[in-house]
Amino acid sequence: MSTESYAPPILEDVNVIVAGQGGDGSLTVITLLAGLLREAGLNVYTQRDVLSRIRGGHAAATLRGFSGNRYCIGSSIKLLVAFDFEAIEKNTRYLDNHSIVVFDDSGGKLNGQLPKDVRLYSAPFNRLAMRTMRRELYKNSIAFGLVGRILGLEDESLMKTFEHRFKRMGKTILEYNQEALRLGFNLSNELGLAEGEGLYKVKKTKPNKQLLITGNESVALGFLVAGGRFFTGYPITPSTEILETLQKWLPQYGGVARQTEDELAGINMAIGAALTGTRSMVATSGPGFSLMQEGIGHAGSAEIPIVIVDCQRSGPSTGMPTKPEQSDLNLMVFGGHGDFPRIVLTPGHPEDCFYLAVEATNLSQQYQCPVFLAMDQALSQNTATVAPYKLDDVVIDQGLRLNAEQLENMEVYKRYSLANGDVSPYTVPGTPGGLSLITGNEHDEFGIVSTSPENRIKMMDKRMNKIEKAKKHLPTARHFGNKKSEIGFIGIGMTYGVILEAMEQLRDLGVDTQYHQPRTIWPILDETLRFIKKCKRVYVVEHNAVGQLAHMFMHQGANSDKLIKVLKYDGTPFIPSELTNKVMIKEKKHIKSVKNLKREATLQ
Amino acid sequence: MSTESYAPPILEDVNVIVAGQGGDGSLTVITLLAGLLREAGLNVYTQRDVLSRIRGGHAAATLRGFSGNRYCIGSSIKLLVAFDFEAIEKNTRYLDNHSIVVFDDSGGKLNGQLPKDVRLYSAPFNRLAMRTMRRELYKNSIAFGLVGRILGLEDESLMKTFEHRFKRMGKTILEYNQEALRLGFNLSNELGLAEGEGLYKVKKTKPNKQLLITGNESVALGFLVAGGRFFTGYPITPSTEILETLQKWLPQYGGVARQTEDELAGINMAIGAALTGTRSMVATSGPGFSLMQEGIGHAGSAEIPIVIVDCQRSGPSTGMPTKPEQSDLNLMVFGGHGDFPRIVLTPGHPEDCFYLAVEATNLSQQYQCPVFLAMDQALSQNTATVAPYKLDDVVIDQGLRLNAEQLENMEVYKRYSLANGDVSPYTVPGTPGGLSLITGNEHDEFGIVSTSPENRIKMMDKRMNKIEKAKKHLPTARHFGNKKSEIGFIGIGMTYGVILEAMEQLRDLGVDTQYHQPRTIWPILDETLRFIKKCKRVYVVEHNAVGQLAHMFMHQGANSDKLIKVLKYDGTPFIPSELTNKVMIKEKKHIKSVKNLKREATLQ
Amino acid sequence: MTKTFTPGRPIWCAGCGDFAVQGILEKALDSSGILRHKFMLLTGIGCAGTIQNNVHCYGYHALHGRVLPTAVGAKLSNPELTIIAAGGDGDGYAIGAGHLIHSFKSNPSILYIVMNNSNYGLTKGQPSPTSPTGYRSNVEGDLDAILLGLSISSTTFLARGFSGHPEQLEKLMMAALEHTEAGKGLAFLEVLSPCVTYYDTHREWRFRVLDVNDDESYDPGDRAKAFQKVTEIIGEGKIPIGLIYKGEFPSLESLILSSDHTPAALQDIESPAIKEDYLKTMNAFLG
Amino acid sequence: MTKTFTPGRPIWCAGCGDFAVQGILEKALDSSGILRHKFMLLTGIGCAGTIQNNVHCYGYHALHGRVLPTAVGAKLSNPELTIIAAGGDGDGYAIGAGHLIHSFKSNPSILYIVMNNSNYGLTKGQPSPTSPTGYRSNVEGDLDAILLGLSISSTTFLARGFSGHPEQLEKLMMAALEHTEAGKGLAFLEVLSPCVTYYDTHREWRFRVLDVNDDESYDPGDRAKAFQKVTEIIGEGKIPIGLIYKGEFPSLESLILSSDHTPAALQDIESPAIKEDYLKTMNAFLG
Ligand SMILES: Cc1ncc(C[n+]2csc(CCOP(=O)(O)OP(=O)(O)O)c2C)c(N)n1
Ligand SMILES: Cc1ncc(C[n+]2csc(CCOP(=O)(O)OP(=O)(O)O)c2C)c(N)n1
Ligand code: SF4
Ligand code: SF4
Ligand SMILES: [Mg+2]
Ligand SMILES: [Mg+2]
Repeated sequence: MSTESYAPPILEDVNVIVAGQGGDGSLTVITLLAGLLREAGLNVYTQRDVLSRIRGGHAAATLRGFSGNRYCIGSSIKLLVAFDFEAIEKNTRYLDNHSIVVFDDSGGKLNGQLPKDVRLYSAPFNRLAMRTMRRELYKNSIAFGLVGRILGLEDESLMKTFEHRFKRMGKTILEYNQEALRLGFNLSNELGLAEGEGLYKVKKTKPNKQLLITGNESVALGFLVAGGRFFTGYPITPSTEILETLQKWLPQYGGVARQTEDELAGINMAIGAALTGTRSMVATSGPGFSLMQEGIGHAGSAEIPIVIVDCQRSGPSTGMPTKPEQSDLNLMVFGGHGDFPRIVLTPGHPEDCFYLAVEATNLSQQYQCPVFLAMDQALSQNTATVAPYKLDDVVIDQGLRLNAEQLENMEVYKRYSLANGDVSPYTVPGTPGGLSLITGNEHDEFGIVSTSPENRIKMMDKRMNKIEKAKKHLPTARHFGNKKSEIGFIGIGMTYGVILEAMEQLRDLGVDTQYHQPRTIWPILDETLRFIKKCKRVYVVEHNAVGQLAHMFMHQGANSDKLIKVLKYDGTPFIPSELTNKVMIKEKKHIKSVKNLKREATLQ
Repeated sequence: MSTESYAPPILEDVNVIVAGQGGDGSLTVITLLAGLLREAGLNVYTQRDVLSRIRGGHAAATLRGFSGNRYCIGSSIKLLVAFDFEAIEKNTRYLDNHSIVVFDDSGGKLNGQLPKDVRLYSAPFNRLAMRTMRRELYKNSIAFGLVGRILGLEDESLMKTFEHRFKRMGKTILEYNQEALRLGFNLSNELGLAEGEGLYKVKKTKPNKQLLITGNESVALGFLVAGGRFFTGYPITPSTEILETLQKWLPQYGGVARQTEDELAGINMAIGAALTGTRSMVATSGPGFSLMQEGIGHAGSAEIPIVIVDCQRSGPSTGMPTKPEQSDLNLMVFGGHGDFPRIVLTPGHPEDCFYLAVEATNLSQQYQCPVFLAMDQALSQNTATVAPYKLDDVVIDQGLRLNAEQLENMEVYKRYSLANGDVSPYTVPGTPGGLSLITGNEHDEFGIVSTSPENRIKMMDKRMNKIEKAKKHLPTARHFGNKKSEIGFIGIGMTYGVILEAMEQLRDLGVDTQYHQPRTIWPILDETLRFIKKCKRVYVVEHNAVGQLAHMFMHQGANSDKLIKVLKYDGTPFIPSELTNKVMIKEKKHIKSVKNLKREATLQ
Repeated sequence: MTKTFTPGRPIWCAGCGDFAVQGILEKALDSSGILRHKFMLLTGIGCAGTIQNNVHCYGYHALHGRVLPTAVGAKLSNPELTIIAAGGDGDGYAIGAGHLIHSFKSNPSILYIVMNNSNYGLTKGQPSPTSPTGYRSNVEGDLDAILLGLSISSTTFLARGFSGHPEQLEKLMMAALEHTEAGKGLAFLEVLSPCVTYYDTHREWRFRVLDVNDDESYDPGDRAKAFQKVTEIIGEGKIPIGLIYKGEFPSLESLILSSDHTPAALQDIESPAIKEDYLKTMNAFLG
Repeated sequence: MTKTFTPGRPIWCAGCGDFAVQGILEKALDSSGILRHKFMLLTGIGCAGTIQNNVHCYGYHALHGRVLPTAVGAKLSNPELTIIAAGGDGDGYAIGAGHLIHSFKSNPSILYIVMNNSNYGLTKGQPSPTSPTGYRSNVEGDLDAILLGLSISSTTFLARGFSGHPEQLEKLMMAALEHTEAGKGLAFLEVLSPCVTYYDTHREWRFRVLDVNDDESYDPGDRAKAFQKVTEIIGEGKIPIGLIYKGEFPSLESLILSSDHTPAALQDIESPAIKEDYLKTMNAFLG
């Protein structure tokens, strides 16, 4: 094992994986590192890869630190911290010849498992921890010392971070961890890695005043700020953080966040709250989302405002609970029995999550129908640095709601008045003069059950008209890239950051592209169909097995010949180079001269 | 009130409505009449129109008696039996100048409410019943006497039918009803309608040896005969008869038909039975079907054979429980979270219900996945005469199932073996040597939970491949009409009979058409896409608000320009003339010379 | 006054027990002095679940089996409302059984009326969880919801009335409403309400009911004794009615809503004052 | 012998109570002499719901909360199988509560083991229906599933063990298995099985458990007395364990399956002999 002297560049983009067994604390290492890099003025993106079990089993956390804007992990991993052999096995494929590996050789030395030229630092972290601290879990802190040195962070800043993090856990724990960290520094010295001699130099700028936040937390925040005051959830990965975050916050605002006995109670309790005029949300994932179908259709039929967050994970059924997917899109758009109006919004990063949660909450009130936020595990649980949200920009739209004074001036109040042809003004219980009947049976304007064919048609049309009306006001897509390019991308959620980075790679390869990032997928907006029409070929990038999104465009009239499905459904996110390569393979036959085709190899 | 002497034609096609309040027994009258006409060698189709309440509210039953083949009520009603004013109000629109009305004027006389030239027989049936029999309910039997006379049935045959029907209810009830019937005959005489002087002559042929059966009963029978032995249901209109029929039959065959505490228990209990190798079915309607989504996806994921019957009613939510619709197609095809294989079959009449129930049961075993039967209220509950089903033709396909002997010759048994690339042979508990793990989590070939990306892809592909494999073996469409015609129809379920009759009317009007009746709508078979391609215009006739079926074709690549959506979602079935007119309006601009355009008026 | 919907005429069959329930409910409401617009009647699906159409108040028709969670959602977001949930025995004890247990457990101040006719009326008489062994296809023992309620430690009010004993039913209804209005938790009132069309138990029940409160020594405050008494009465082939149990446990809304805040439904969510707090909440993510 | 899956190594955290449950279940199975291929272990979702992966038998992983109906379906279609259902307290008492009641009520001969750790282990420690007031966000009273079982008149076997008392647990497991095997109905066995990671109750429970069978005068045959005893013990801050109730009620399969027929799963549905009967059934529609 040798390290050569090395003139460190400024840290501008680095990817780090920490991996071991569940419970080994890989997530903790990455969380600490994320804080440190943010302190150092960098942006950060982190990702987790765990199993659906509490201890044991391979678990990894990945971090990217960078200046600029990235919403995904990069194509090649610079540093792998591996607490066991399995961590090496599972992650070697992300390494290249420039990578560095820190390996815990308590269980045996590595030989030959790594790509040649990889620099290896190995040490028996576990044994060291057991010997000196009597507890295995301190191995992280020891390794962390080494990681800091490699990345060119100052010992001092690591110490501070530890203080910040472990203080609340009590003095002893803090001291033990600090001791472990010092052990790590000593070990680094022994391995020839003195302070300031790391791989990078970290430019000292002022700390990055950005939020370090997940999509789930951003959704919770958006809901709160949009006046959301009632939330129900039932624990399910990867949505649980929304429940837990709102359980912390909502009571401080006089709101309620309730863990219900199941998802059926969840959706119906939220509906009950919505009936009183309280802005209500539920969050769940596939299995719970399936269970909510009846309640969702009911909200559509009875015209009850409700926001449903689906943090998609790998399905079907219990599937792979901790792995990302985008395979509930069909269920969001076509779920529930019978025809009813709905709106499906698709955030692409935490900022979107915040702003679209605000929008969703308002839209549910304006259109009195279910509004979905289509999340995915990566978007839900990965953290990213983002500029603080502009709370002052948040406007609350109460929709057509009548109070007692307004009612007094009305001769007759009909909950389901056909007067507007779509949305009808409503009152909430407690309002004098506003009595109403609300029902999921077909009903007349007063809410009285009716099976009159004439009434039925009017009521159905009234409900469905909301969609046409809403179309003009729904969140529109963001556009990136060259508007003239023949080649288009469409992708939502976790593919957002990957597509943007692949576009850069493609540009470097001489291939110009443009990207339409829809933020509403139901109804499908004209802009999206126009984008498809305008392009020669559109790569629809999605995480499911059949191309749910691409077919949805066809369902609404898009020409199937133009759509190229780029699908991934193995429970892992795309990495940018993977996408770039997939596109290059297809494009080769279309492009006369591709400048840098040789570079492709380096992107494998 | 006068009747003129009249030379009665042979009864070849007659439509009769009996209407009154729920509980008035309109259904009984129609049922009796159906039996009588069948006795007389005619074919019969009956339809009901009731409210979701037990007594009171408008309720009607309609019957068509005919020689030849019809699977819908015809365009004009010959005879309306009305027990109150509402019955007149709601049904006048179906009358024309040749119609006859029998009216119970106990509540007052009619004046002017009827189209002119309608022949009216009115009498105070209710008062008569109360006066002579002390119970209102005998009014049916009195009126029935008059109906028999009008239709030209023999008094004797009515008496016999009464005997048959009321015998099991005890002697008193039988005698009372017969007395009432005799009252009806006397009344007819008073009204100048002697025996043999009715509207029609009923040709005496030998009794029609046809089944008089509903779609629901046919499904139950098909399931039974296909070896189905386990059924669960939870009462819900219009599926309940399947539960009730199988509760009667299955125990006689050592099977189980269980009413569960809810639909969640229902689908999962059926899955439990399926795990043991027992052929299992559930039946429900919209609300219950929504609740079953999680279970259905689970069957898709864990590869468990199960047949799901959805007797569609007007949605969304509780909707109009007793009214027909075809608006759960989206949920059948796109429901459940995540991607999994499924098959959706669409019978068009009771015969289809039987044979497709057999197919569905076999297919579920062959492909180890959920198989749906898409019913609708009309198909489920209306009765029709059909030729006895050919039980000898029923073949049972057990799929790839291994017994102990077969296992003995295998070195290793893997429940989810990838060897075939799609379906894997399975064993059932109790089989020595066949231990397996079955799970809705992603799993390896043995059923051990796995999140390996490589395994995931293989397993997902294996499951989805079943659909490609199945495509070649799924029930194909029936074709009707002129293969050369530019104008196509597509329609399933309750639209079948209407389309066929509209085609005849169109032919009479000089418009040639062809009809593709798909019996599989998922996967969409190539034949269907080919049919659309071949036609210039395809009328997709369906009972929902958005054109779910039409869009499904687009979803699979059909050219939207060719598809003309013909939608009805007011809770009433199409009548043939209505469809004919809709088509004529569109076709006028395409057709140079339409021969008989004047005839259109008569079809209103 | 603004005209709103006109309460419907009941759709029940003549003689249905549900008429009595409606009459007595209206009486209790009237004498309680609760303003009709402060009062919300939520129901499940079934014959029983049409009662809201006939009453002059805010009415809501929930999904089959889901009336309790819906009612709880309404109560928690606006505790100033009087919330009454109602439905049939199929609705409450079959498809809704899980929610019943959990509502017993969480004890929100709502009044829950189950119109028990021991069958599924609206779907034409199939057996329900309270149908006796032998009714149609039923082979199971029948469920006693009061025993069920007794088995959960946080229940506070369990009573059973009979539509054929309107005076006693009225007393129970008033007591239940009072319990709820006083914020003491869930008032559970089962009413034996015969279905004359599919399973006419009128005469049978009249003969079988036994009012525990007739015995003056009966103590509705002792859970185990109540259990003992109810099992005993059932053992004798009778059906116990009356106020069977009344206990104390803090109501759900009193436990999770703080009096420092306006209830969720009544807050001015557009008030600029909150923005400061939002900022604080967000800034926790600044590290 | 054909090679099939190799039972997995448990994924539980070191010290988890579920290890004991598995060990004792395997022991009971072995000593029962039931052949492994005649035996099916169905589970819910959760840490508890992974036990089937570790046992050599037919294993099935149901949906969250749905293990009971699934198990009942298996039993009714093939009563010759030994059916064991297992899962966590969240699975059984929260999302699964309705099915628990109805399985108690219908009394199928299956053994149902609930590994109660008073929290949702697999989703990281949220409160479950058995969590005490004050555990994390929980404000509700905790549910006692044995009391619940007592409240339903057709329950036949209700017991609670503790993973920290393996000998007693083994006895209960054997008795429960015997009950099921004898076709006497549902054997309900709750095991207090601490979750060392999120809610380590090991020491507390060891101190609080009280075996009702220690008192020789205790009569597990008297429902009301059992209820009385359990409430009393709970009132004293203790947790009653032991065989708490054993009664008699015909099992579901004995009531609905006739001995004239081969069980559904074992029938030869291709036998030409049945066609005659089918014809008769169909011909009823000929009028
Ligand atoms: C999810 C769902 N399943 C089934 C139904 C059909 N359904 C309507 S009412 C009812 C039962 C009614 O019984 P009960 O609750 O006892 O009320 P009752 O009519 O006896 O008053 C059922 C099963 C439904 N509406 N929704
Ligand atoms: C419908 C549904 N909702 C939620 C989940 C997520 N989930 C998995 S396990 C679990 C609870 C586990 O708690 P418990 O049953 O007590 O088992 P334990 O892990 O404590 O053994 C939940 C909520 C799911 N799988 N399915
Ligand atoms: S069917 Fe029974 S419960 Fe329903 S209204 Fe009639 S009598 Fe009442
Ligand atoms: S989290 Fe708790 S219940 Fe789950 S395995 Fe670990 S100790 Fe056991
Ligand atoms: Mg009922
Ligand atoms: Mg648990």
